[in-house]
Amino acid sequence: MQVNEKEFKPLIVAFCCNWCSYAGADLSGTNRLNYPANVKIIRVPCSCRVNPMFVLRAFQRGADGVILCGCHPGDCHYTTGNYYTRRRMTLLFSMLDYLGIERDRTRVEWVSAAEGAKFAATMNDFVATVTRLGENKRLEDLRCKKQ
Amino acid sequence: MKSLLLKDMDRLLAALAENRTLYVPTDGAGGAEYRLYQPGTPLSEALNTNRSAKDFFFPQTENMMRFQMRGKEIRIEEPTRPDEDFVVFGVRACDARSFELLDKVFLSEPVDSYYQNRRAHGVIVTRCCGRPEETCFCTAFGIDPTAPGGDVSTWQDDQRLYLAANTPAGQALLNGVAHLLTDAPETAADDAKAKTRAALANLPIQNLPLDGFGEENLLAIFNDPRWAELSRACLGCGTCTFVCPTCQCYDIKDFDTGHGIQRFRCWDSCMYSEFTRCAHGNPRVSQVERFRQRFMHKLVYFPANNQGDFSCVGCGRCLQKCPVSLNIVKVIKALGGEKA
Amino acid sequence: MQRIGVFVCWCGSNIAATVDVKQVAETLKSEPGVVFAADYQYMCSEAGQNLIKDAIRDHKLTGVVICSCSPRMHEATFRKTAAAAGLNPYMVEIANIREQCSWIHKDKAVATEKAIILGRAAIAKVHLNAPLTPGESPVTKRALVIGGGIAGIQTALDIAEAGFPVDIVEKQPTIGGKMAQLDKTFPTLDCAACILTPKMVDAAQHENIHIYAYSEVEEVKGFVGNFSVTIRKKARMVDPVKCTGCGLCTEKCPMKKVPNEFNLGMNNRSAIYIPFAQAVPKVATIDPAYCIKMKTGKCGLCSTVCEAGAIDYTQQDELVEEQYGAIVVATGYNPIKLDQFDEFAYAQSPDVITSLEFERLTNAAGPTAGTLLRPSDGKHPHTIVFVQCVGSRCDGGKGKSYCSKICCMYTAKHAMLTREKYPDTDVYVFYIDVRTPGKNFDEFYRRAVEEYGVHYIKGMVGKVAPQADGTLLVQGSDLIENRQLRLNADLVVLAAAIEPDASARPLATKLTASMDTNDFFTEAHPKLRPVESPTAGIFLSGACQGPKDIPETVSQASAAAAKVIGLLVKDKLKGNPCVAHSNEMMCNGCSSCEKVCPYGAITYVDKEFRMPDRTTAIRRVASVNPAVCQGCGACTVACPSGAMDLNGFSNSQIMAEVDAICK
Amino acid sequence: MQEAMIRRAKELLADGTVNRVLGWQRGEFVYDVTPAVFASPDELDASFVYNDFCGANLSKYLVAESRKEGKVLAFLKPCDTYSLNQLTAEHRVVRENIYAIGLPCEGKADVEALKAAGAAGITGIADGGDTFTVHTLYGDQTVAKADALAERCANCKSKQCVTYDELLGENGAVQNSHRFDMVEQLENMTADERYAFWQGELSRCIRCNACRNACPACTCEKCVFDNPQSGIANTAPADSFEEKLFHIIRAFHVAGRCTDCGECSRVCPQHIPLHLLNRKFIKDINELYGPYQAGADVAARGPLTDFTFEDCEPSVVHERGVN
Repeated sequence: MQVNEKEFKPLIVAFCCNWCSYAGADLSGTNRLNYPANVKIIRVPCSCRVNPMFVLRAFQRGADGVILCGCHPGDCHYTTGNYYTRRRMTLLFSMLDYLGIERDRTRVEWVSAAEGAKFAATMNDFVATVTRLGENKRLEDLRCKKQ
Repeated sequence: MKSLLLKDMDRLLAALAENRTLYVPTDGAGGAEYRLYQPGTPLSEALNTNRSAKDFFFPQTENMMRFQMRGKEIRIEEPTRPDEDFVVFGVRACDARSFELLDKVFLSEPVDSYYQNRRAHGVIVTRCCGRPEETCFCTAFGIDPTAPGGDVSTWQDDQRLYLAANTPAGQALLNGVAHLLTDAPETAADDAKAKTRAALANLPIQNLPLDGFGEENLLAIFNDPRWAELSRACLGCGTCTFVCPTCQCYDIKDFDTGHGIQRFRCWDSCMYSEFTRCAHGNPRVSQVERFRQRFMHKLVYFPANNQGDFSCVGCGRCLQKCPVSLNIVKVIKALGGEKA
Repeated sequence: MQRIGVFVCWCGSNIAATVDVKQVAETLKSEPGVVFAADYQYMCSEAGQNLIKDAIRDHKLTGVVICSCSPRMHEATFRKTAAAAGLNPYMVEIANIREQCSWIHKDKAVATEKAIILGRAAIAKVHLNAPLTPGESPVTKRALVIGGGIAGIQTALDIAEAGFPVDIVEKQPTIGGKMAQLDKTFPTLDCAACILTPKMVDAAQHENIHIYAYSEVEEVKGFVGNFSVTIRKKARMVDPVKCTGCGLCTEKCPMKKVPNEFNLGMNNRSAIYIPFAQAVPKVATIDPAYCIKMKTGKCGLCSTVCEAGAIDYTQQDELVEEQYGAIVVATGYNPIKLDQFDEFAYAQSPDVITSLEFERLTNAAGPTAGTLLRPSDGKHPHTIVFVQCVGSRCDGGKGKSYCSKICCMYTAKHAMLTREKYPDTDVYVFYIDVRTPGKNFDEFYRRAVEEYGVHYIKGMVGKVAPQADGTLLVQGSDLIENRQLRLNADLVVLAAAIEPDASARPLATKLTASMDTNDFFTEAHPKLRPVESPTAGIFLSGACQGPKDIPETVSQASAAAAKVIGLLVKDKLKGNPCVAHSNEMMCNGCSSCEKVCPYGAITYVDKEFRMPDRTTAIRRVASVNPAVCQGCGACTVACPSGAMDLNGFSNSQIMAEVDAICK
Repeated sequence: MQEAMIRRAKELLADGTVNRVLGWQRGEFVYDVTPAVFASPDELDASFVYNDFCGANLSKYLVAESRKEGKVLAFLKPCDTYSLNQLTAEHRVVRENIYAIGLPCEGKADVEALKAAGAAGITGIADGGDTFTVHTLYGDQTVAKADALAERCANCKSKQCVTYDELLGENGAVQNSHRFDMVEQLENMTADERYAFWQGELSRCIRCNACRNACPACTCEKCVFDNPQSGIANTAPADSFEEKLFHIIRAFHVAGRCTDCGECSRVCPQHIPLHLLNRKFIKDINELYGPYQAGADVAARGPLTDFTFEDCEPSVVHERGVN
């Protein structure tokens, strides 16, 4: 059992807004700040582009954790996008929690273009959290499991 | 005819479950459904299950094959066919009759091998209805609930369950549990049958005018202006279709699993906008046409192709489940002409 | 099926040291749709770009995936490369295998595997890419400035100086705004009129400026570069061309009991009036609410005395439609109404006044000709109490939660000027904090305290009670001395909070410009785009965006002008093609998308459609103006039917990326 | 009530105010009532019915009916008026083409509840004030009306008609309901218990789409689940994931728009308590963003197309009690 836990590497999908968080991710690269390779970033113009469908899709296809990163509230490149993200994701995450899906599998974090260190730290922390939870079972699609 | 004390019912079920997978109707959240037999769980006394018994042979979704992609190569994999023997216990006469209708579709050429495989592995034990309800009209289609059919028929009175095999498979099933059964005269269940017949005589839906649905009236019925009125409230959901024991339409879809394509089929409903979607869309563009299709199929096209057998068994599920109380009885009464 | 080329960059050793670039290229080559794959030392070099161009031509590529550094670095470079080879630049996608892979991972096997997956995701996306072309729209080289205060005047002058025609729309009969009502200005104490009125004249005389005074914006259509604005010229009953501004009519007018709004009702004017001596345009206006001729049909005296024959009682409001490329909002502010602040007895005693009223009482052109006299009895006040933060920094709904920013300084100014002119006066200032950031501001405040002996008391006034002897009993607390104070004052001056002009909210609706909960216009970015509204082509000048003093207002006004000039010098605006678009057959017309669009890019039209059931129906559908949309995608999620999608980041593209990553 | 409705409908037809009437048509059994449009007094006399089983929310039919020629008279229960307001706010109906008569409502009966109380073979139902006398093939049975109430009516949020051109009877008031009790009960379970509960409920889903097609908030020209281009279209829950996907996305799409009319649960042939999903969103919205009742005010801005700078962070979910 212990061995399994060690071996388990969760797949994390990170949606990053182009203007702040994607740049923050770039900065953590420029500064050579490590975070696990199982974090894969998808670039979106704004966190408000992320449809709940995308979050569920990631879980369906095998992700163990999904994180959205956007500009800090008040700093959105499009002025208001992340305010909508905040409401939408709060409600979505609350619903997932209500359905009994582990609440630690989802996260929203505001990361500015200057916060390369925060980006790496956030990813490291999120990976550690999801690793503790183990494989996503409650939102998996059995058909998509690797055989 | 064999018999069993009702108090030994669970022993019988346990014995049946020993060698085969056994499904029985039980009550649970949401109503009665066929569920895997759990020792000690009483049989549902509900008139019928929410979903019909057709699921056993024609499940809502069924995998057909897989395509594997290796680089740019495509490999096809056959699915594993379910091969376990199973018994469905407590099927009502209406649902039992539906298998015969489904057989006409799936077992005539070209034979549907998926259906055929499941059919070959299943044994049906039917159960005479004790208390038919107001939504029942199976007798309109010549079904006799006191002779419920299947591989084994059963009846029950206050003390005993009576069993009679109708097929070799049924006989084999009873032989396997012979130690629990005692012999009974062929007339043993007559009281139970009589009671049921008496109840049937009082059902509110009687004498449905079905004579007018002959092939010769096809165009007249098809073009009848009353379809618009009959279908007006239809929400276009698939409830009637999915609870219906005789609806047999399905769609074949490919699902990209990320490491191959899973081809599967799943029930479809003629009520849906995407049903029989071709390059130009659904040939039936309005809900009136979709609604008409469903009943034309059940009442006109199917009998025309199947020696006059209607594709309805009068189970009454659509009467109970339609969100806006549309159903086949209303259509029959409106368009079936004068009762001969 | 696309024909995709994959180009893996080594970035010298930046990528190649940690990612097996050859293996990445080799593996991705066997992906469906990939017909070419190569790796190269520096893909962004000229040789690297030539490699891409040649491959596009030789292999008839329809899509390109570059595995390299961040798209923030070289996406534009590689798009140009593709375009040079005849491929639509939006058929290029970048897999970021440097910043987000080779630089953060040390294990080569792990990094290589991740690079392959990132490459696959980019390939999956390119499969669904479609060629995009940025739209172009012409620019009308004319600007509209709404509001003719110091902000509007400065913006207009700067734009006009750059050679572009500007119109100013001012709802009052004259431009000048609040600054025209002020006496002296802090911290230099030069007179407001002395520095403002020359600018008003400059504006009036500038060949590129046209002033629509006594006019309002009725309707705004169009978008950046192409606004069409309907302006309502309210009827003055005076022909502005003929009127010489001689003022004879105002003298002869028999109706002289009209509260003079310019002096905040502290004296009266005639029914036909010129707001003040230096008004621009200097044209008389008939106030129809008081004019005897207008009300009864009898009188007509002004018409008789007007030698220019400018009076026209039949004049009607006139609507004119003008075209503009840019619009500047400069609608300014007003002090809040003090009805809710009964504790200060504003409504009970004429000797409790606002700071703006105080300005008029000390202004040489004011109701007392500049002599500070109590409104109640015209006597000289000997004890004056100033109360700051009346309605500012006020929680609980009756005032404003924000700091009005200008009150500390003008109160210091009032206190100082009073002490200078009337050294026998005791001056007290109650304050919560004194906030004096700004050039020479704190020095100014300290002079008031140290040189002019103004008594600053940290604490709030709890109650002002008019006394039988005509004085005002001021009860307050002194938080530093920790005691209750009771002062008998002759005059109490309230530094009322300021709020956006009431016309701002309906104007924002017309402009589809967003506002905050206090009705201040929001800026496109609080730090980086402070003078632009999120709605393209709408700019902000002065206090309509937030409380400001004059120097700040003027700098923002000039900044807004600079932004407008930057827009108007362009002949055409090239849009970003990654904008939202709506599938009209699926659109519900429900307005959800419109509500979340920060740019007002979405409008609705009623259109006739042939429906799937072969009937025709008129449906309300959304329409996105690609020139205004900035491509954030908020609308795509607000849309339940999925009718709204985003070019370049479509639902299917993002889901394809998700699928590829999770494989 | 039925007579008063027919009388008024005839008057409005006669004076030309409306040219047709949206109401209910009598069917095979007393509970077997179908929404229908009546164009003449004769049709009204022949089959118009209004009884304790007229539960269907007629407002959704107005999406199509209000776009037809002439004005339609619609009989709306308080619940239905909330839906009408919401549809009006979303421009899905042409309000001017609707003459809405608000009906007082003391709750509708659920025939399933009668059956659960043991009434099998129902041939007639007599109103006995606080009780129903149910005539069945196997004898008469008396059921307290309170026990036969639909869940949504037992937990009625409002008896107030919020939009109407005319009222029949007195308008009711917003109710102090306990509709969130069950949601709260679920919230207080552990995540494992919640998962087990919903897994059990949603696994019964047969994707008949009755919940969606009956829902007055689901009036999309093309639902994403029917649109092959959407990437998530499906006709059957081929995997337990798809059961959850459908119900999460459906609830999310109506979040902030759902008036809690309860049609989804009423029509579910599998008796899945779908209203508990919608109510969860309503409860969250009320608690996190301030009380909001969709449909109460046509001019109100929906909570998901709105925000405040001070909104809570999504991590609020993590800070809640039980996990």
